[in-house]
Amino acid sequence: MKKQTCDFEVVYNISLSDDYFLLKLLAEDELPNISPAQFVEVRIDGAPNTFLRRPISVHDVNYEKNTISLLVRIAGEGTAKLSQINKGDLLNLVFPLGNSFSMPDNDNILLVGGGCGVAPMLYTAKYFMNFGFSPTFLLGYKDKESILRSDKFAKYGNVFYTTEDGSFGETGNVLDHSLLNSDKIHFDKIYACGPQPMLKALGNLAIEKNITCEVSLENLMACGIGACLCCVQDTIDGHKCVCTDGPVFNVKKLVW
Amino acid sequence: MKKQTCDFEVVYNISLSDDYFLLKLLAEDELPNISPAQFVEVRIDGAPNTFLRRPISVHDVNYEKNTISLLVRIAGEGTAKLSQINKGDLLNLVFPLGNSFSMPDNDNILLVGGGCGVAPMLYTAKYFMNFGFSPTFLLGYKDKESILRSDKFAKYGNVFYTTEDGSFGETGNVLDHSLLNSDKIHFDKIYACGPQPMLKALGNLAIEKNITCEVSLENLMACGIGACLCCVQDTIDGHKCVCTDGPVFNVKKLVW
Amino acid sequence: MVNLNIDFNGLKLKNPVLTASGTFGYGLEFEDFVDLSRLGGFIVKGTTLLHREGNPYPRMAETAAGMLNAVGLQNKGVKVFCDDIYPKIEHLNTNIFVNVSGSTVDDYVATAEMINELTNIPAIELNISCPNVKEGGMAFGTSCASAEEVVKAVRQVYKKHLMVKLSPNVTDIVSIAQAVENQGADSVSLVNTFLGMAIDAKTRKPKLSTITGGLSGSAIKPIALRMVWQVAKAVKIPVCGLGGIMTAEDAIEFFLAGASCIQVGTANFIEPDATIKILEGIEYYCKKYGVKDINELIGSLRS
Amino acid sequence: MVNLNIDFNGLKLKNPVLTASGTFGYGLEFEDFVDLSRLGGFIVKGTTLLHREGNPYPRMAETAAGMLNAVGLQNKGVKVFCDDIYPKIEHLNTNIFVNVSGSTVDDYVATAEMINELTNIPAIELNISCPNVKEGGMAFGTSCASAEEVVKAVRQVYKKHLMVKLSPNVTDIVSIAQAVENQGADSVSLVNTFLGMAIDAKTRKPKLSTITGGLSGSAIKPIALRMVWQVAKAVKIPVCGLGGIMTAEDAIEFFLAGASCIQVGTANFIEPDATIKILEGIEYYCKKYGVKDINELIGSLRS
Ligand SMILES: Cc1cc2nc3c(=O)[nH]c(=O)nc-3n(C[C@H](O)[C@H](O)[C@H](O)COP(=O)(O)OP(=O)(O)OC[C@H]3O[C@@H](n4cnc5c(N)ncnc54)[C@H](O)[C@@H]3O)c2cc1C
Ligand SMILES: Cc1cc2nc3c(=O)[nH]c(=O)nc-3n(C[C@H](O)[C@H](O)[C@H](O)COP(=O)(O)OP(=O)(O)OC[C@H]3O[C@@H](n4cnc5c(N)ncnc54)[C@H](O)[C@@H]3O)c2cc1C
Ligand SMILES: Cc1cc2nc3c(=O)[nH]c(=O)nc-3n(C[C@H](O)[C@H](O)[C@H](O)COP(=O)(O)O)c2cc1C
Ligand SMILES: Cc1cc2nc3c(=O)[nH]c(=O)nc-3n(C[C@H](O)[C@H](O)[C@H](O)COP(=O)(O)O)c2cc1C
Ligand code: FES
Ligand code: FES
Repeated sequence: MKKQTCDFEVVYNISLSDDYFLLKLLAEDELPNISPAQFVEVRIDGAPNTFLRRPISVHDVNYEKNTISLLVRIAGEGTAKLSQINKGDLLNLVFPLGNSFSMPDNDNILLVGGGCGVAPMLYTAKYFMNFGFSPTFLLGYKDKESILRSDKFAKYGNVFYTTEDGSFGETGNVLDHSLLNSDKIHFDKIYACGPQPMLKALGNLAIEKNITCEVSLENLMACGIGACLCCVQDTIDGHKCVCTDGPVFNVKKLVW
Repeated sequence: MKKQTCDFEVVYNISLSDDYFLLKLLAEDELPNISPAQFVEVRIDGAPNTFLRRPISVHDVNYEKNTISLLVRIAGEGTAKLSQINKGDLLNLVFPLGNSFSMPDNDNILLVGGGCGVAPMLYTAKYFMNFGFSPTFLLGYKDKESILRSDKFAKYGNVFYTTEDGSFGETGNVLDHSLLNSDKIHFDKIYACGPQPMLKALGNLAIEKNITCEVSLENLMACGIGACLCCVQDTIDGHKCVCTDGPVFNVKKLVW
Repeated sequence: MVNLNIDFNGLKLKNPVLTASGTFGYGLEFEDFVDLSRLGGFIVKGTTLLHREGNPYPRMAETAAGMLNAVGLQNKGVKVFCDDIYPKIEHLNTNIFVNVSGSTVDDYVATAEMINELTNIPAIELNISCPNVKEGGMAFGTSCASAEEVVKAVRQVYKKHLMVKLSPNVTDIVSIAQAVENQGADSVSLVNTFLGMAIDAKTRKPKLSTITGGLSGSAIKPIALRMVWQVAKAVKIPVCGLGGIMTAEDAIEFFLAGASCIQVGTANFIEPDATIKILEGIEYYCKKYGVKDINELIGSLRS
Repeated sequence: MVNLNIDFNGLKLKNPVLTASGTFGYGLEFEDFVDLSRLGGFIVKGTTLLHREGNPYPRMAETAAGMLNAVGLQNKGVKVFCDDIYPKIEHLNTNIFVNVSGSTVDDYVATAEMINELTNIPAIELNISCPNVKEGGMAFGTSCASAEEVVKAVRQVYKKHLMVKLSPNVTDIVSIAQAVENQGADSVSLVNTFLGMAIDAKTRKPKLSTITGGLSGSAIKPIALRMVWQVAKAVKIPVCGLGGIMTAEDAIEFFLAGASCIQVGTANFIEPDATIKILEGIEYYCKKYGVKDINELIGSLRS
């Protein structure tokens, strides 16, 4: 897919919690096809400490309305600045970037998201549904209050939750969920995004259980288009760029 | 007067023309006394190229309402950014800075402003009026469309205009105005602010005619509080800081 | 019409906008954003004799108006460049420079020799200034003697345009520039990155796997510009200026300081079409100020 | 309670926050904003043997996340300092350092001798790194031999704490630091400004009357931090770190890199009470991360 730079108009900016906000962005021209786990590089003008763009996954796409949604966690200065953008403002994106999750073979697929790693999972499920697959979600949060967009996720599949304090769903993190620890339930493929330690543990579990597992990584990026070689991930084939060879990798390829 | 740092709330931001805007700022605490030609240093957050504060003259003060007004020309990145500030936003100022115009001895005083040099003249006139003096204004603009706040100036004195294209008042710049070139009219003191070449010519004319003339300079500043020695003006007493020894100088002292 | 052609010591550039090594991949990465044939040229990423995996992740840290990188010359080696990459780019209608790095003089020579055989590569940029490799790299660029040694050796085998890229991490960049000029360099480019460092106060760890890295971007522009000005006055060969060029105005400043052409580096990461915007901005500036030929601007700083 | 006391090679600092010469006047300029007795110390502006008018206007240009200055050591000379200024500041309950500059070794010596007589001045900062004066200044700080010469001479007449301020415009700052350590410096401070330049594209003129000037502010922090880290590892005397410190987090980075105290410079221009905010931020950081004594942080970079 051809990459492009484009000014989007902010349709809305909704605060979902202290830490998270949801942006809906309208493109002037027709959107290109976007694949699940692809991301955009957002230009955050202004602050001297947000010199570089910020990579954010595509959370949702509406091709009829020509909109892209981003689900963003306030992690530092750049995302804090972005959280203050107003309806009608313009936001410049470079997109669509990266490879994508591979197509499922059947319905036995689990979409796992931890924290802001849930962001790409919504569009992934929607995309797979369009091809006739019905995914199951396993989403991990700190507590009940942190749960994001539960209605929306429910539209695209069965949703299971873990919360660290047990205030909703099962207690612990996604790794602790019975879905992953039961002999009765089987998945053929796991797609995951979230903090590296979680992805790594999940990957090891999947390898152990002989489940194909693809993870979407969030390495620090400077360019997002394969030019700087800053975002490299060590793999069995050497250093690979997360922005072009990834963000999605089969866990079997990763050296981590 | 003790200098201070203070967050002001933007009461309004009115665009007066393509180039000029007027800010009214509300202080939380009681305003200190501000003298004519004193200025503030505005913190313009964000852009990497507006690392330093920007010096802006006090255009008006309302002690009852605790407000300060600034009349600002969009000169570059910093003032452009400032022009986009919204009602309710906070603006951090260091103020009040600099010395001030000296008190008149009688009513034979002329307040001359060229371009954005008109900014400090409004408060100067108001201040002098409080002490019982009635100033005369001579304000120079490019053309009729550029004239700023004519009603407001008219409240504090007789206003004479020049425009470069002759579309309002006399044609030319303030130096060409008959007020300054007639033997019948005499002023004891001239107070002026505007572009350096104008101030210099005016100063020379005043010296020639034996009129006391004080000018408010706008040298580039880094700190505004006498610490960096960047804003120096050459005078008969050596380098003087425009931010603390000035911005007002008697033209007889200047080496320019 | 503004003339933007530059005669860069024999090398014809259709305009003075090039791209900096390591920030523009092999050009192809930017084809979605930039018509490469519009560029004066581009410099492909640092190429070494042998394959290099580069430094471990993390390799990047953002700083005030700049960034640190510690890529460490990751590349597949000159043979893969010649066999696999060159065929993909040789048809591009612009000047392609190969940025050559090495740990020893012999490395540099062997690499340059192979590049010399590539018909459609009119020039190399000899990188004696990379701060991100342990041996060699920057060390060659920080003393006159070692700079002379490597340039002299490469000059013997490399027959086309030899541009030498200088390190800014030195007391006296002018003497290094003169030293490489004396050894037959056709031009110099400056600057490479400044050796810097960033620490994460929270974890108390360095932000880069290599602790230190190279600083680039707007932050370094004032120092880079000063060095270009000093060097351009002191050498007869032309100077290619870079370091923090983000806008056409930045580029103009470098021309006025004496650069005959410029390279756009980190700016490509922020605006993938930065080169084209800068090129168009230069043309606009020339029209606005009545400059008929870009060559009029070069070194024309007024006092 | 967090202990912020530092024993700076015999000099007791109540906390590690000082201010950089030339950015804090004689302290008095900041009395409306800062309770000076809360500072670990401050360094008064560059003082020379004789009165200096400094460079012509314009002396300042803003750059990306930084500024260039070309003040050129404007000051009334050491005699006026001793007679008129010292009496106004001697009572201040903090450590006052006089920043001493000169064009010749004799200048430095004569100035230091006079400062030595001032009871309430416990230290000088020997400025061998000012880029804004034609003769002397930076030149002393850019070679080991000249740095040694001036430090040796001053050491003979100056009996209190002798801090030497290093220039970052060098290939190898470590060797200069070691050279001044060998000549008896009690501490080193780094960095002074980087030699830079800015041009107005519209007028085609330099933005500074002196063409080049000294770059300071956030932009230089990564390079300054790297130099502090290198020097702190290589010398036994303590290091005072500065260069682009705007926030408490910046200060913490310098402590981790090995600085025993820090100086706040350009930040004072933007927030006149920057020192106090940084001091309070350091205390907050220590509490948050369970650091009981600031000395624990110094040089404690993890790998
Ligand atoms: C392919 C990709 C997709 C992403 N998708 C999303 C998304 O959909 N929603 C979302 O909220 N975030 C996403 N992120 C993470 C997001 O890019 C960072 O949180 C953001 O760049 C932080 O910027 P900042 O200026 O707010 O924080 P900074 O001030 O730059 O950093 C704050 C903290 O966050 C860490 N950080 C910065 N960048 C990253 C990064 N890229 N990855 C991990 N940690 C980082 C820093 O080390 C630091 O500790 C994604 C990252 C990648 C690479
Ligand atoms: C004491 C004082 C009082 C002032 N009062 C007012 C006022 O009431 N209203 C108003 O509109 N402006 C006033 N100015 C001028 C104002 O400070 C500058 O226009 C402003 O700082 C420009 O900032 P910028 O970021 O928009 O422009 P920049 O991008 O910084 O510069 C744009 C252009 O303006 C020039 N410039 C920048 N700063 C100054 C300056 N201080 N003086 C002259 N030229 C400058 C630059 O050289 C450049 O050519 C005053 C200046 C001083 C020193
Ligand atoms: C990620 C990255 C990789 C780089 N790799 C190289 C390289 O391989 N060879 C080289 O000579 N310079 C390399 N550089 C330095 C740039 O070519 C350029 O000299 C420097 O970034 C300054 O220019 P800028 O501020 O415009 O980016 C690299 C810079 C960056 C940011
Ligand atoms: C306006 C100005 C004047 C300065 N004058 C001096 C001086 O007289 N002596 C000196 O040693 N350093 C001087 N410096 C350098 C600072 O002390 C400091 O080393 C430098 O600014 C880097 O720190 P910063 O980035 O925190 O400002 C001056 C810096 C500025 C900005
Ligand atoms: S972020 Fe630049 S190569 Fe991936
Ligand atoms: S602006 Fe700093 S002394 Fe005047």
